[in-house]
Amino acid sequence: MTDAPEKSLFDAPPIAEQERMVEAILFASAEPVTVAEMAERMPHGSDPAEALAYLRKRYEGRGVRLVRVGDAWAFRTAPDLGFLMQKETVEQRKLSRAAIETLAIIAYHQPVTRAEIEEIRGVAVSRGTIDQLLEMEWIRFGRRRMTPGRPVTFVVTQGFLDHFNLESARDLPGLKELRAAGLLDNRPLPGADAAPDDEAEDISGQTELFED
Amino acid sequence: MTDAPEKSLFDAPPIAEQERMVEAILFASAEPVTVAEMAERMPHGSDPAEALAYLRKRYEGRGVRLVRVGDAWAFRTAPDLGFLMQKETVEQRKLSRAAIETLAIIAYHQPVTRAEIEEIRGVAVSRGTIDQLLEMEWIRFGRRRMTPGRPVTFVVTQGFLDHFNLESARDLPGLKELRAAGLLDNRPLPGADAAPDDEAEDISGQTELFED
Amino acid sequence: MPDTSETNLFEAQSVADRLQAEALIVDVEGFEGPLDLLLTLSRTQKVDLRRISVLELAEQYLAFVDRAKALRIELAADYLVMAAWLAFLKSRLLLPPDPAADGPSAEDMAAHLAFQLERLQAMREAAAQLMARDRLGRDTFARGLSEEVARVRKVVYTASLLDLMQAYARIRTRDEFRPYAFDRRDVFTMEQALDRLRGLIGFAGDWTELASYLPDGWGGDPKRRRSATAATFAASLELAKQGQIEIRQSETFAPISIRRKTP
Repeated sequence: MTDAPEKSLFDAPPIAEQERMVEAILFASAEPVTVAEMAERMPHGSDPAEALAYLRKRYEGRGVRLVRVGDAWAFRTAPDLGFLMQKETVEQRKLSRAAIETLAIIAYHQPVTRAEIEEIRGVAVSRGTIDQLLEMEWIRFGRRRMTPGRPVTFVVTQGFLDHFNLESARDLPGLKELRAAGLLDNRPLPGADAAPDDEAEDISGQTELFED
Repeated sequence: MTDAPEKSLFDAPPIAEQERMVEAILFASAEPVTVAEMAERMPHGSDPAEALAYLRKRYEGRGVRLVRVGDAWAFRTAPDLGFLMQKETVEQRKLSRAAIETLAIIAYHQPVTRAEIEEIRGVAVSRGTIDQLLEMEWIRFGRRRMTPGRPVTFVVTQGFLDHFNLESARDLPGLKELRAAGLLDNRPLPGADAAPDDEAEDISGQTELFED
Repeated sequence: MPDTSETNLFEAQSVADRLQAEALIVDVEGFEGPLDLLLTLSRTQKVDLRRISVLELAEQYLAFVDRAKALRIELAADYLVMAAWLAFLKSRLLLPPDPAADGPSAEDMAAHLAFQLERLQAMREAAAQLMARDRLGRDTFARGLSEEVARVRKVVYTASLLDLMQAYARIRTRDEFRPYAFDRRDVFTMEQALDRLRGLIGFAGDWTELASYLPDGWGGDPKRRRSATAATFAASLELAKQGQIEIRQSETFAPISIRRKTP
């Protein structure tokens, strides 16, 4: 063990061999694997990031593709071949309109508080909607907002990116246009500069009464 | 899709396309897939067996390979990369007190017999302790002692010296140096209130008996 | 939801109006709040949301609420709160601005409502685009036959030079003080050995090795073994002197055996 670091500088396998290793690791896993995890499993001195670049090229146009999911990588079948997979298709859980909209708002506005989601939709977000999205592991809690009451925020997960074939949250469709149009700004109601959060809280408090 | 069967007789996809299909099907399937099953899922007129032959060639020498399982086919990690499929977690543990004391005695008194170790420690040395140190390759058997019973002796190894950054066992600090470095616990045992320093001097004289 | 007696109220209206009204009424529970309703109403203006007439929208909304009231449909409170706010906004928009009034202008309020509608609409469209993407498990697929990564736990024992030296120092200092901390735990007295031998000798008819009379727990530790052996030997000599046992040894250093002396 003690002399490993010294040897490693010279003993990293050739890049073609590293490419094979990355290929095997990713092929074996159903979940995306991060570069750090690959490096941990490969011999010392390996450079999985470089190997990945070669590997991605190699699989271009094949029946399976190497895709990036956040800071991880995975093999996925090419989208044009989905019709072959009826057998594999998993029954997609039917999401309510409220859930779909809430998910989109979290993805485009993240990190976003519940009050902000309610402000955008103009209606209270039911607990079940958030719970469902959390359970599907498409959203998770982000940092607390440093405003009075320190509300929790929500952000989307790697599972969300994986499901919707997105490399990162920056690749959400139309994100740039929405931002340029100012539609992702958190613009408070004019004149309601005195604690807009409280107001939103009030409204949601009221509407809870009428839910379900 | 609905008109596919009519066109199929003439429109079997090019073999390169069939190869992609076979690749995707085998990748996504949880079980090995037979040629018949593939044919069922692919457009009419396809020849999965031929596509498989091409695909198998393509994966020769790669990190995964196409293997036959009974009369079905599946992707498997290349056998020489099996080591990547395990994640080694290294857990560092402190040596037990018995082991470290035994090791210290061997280092200071080598070559030393088991009976001598027991004599110095004042307790029996368990077989497990010696075995552990042998297994760690920190000690090894030395020459047999030329006394009745010809008991085996123990000495420390090069691995031991490497681990402790010693050039030789003679570099181990003596009792006086230990005391100078403040390592020797001068506190008298409970009930022993005689001047400890004088005693220690005496004893270090005594210990010469054990030195070689 | 509307029963026949309620739809009868609309009989005087044109069929088209009636259908539109029914659609609204039937859907009212399907609306996701007043903003959603406003967005639906705004579509009848057939203009870009940025150029929407908020005044017209406010009137449409208020008309909807009136019609719902006429049909005795219970509207949730937030729909009524929005109605009150829009009625207020409408009056502010119609009146000439009061230069002394505090707070945001009617135009600012109207602009904010238009922004909210546009933003909601944008999020709807984004959601639709998102759901239309190639999706894992529907269009793309993960590895079906995933291989588990075996976790191999390797234990590495470590010790520092300091540990080693401290251990050695500990052993040596323990030796130093041993004579002073006289330890009776490891001493087996001749009295104890005598008691033990007297109790046991009755059971042994034949020659038995003296070593087998050592007390339990005294055979391992060399110090304890020595003490017990010496005490037991001394006790056996004492018993032989008293004529209670016989002692024999085949040759020098051979095991010593004892047996009860038959009277």
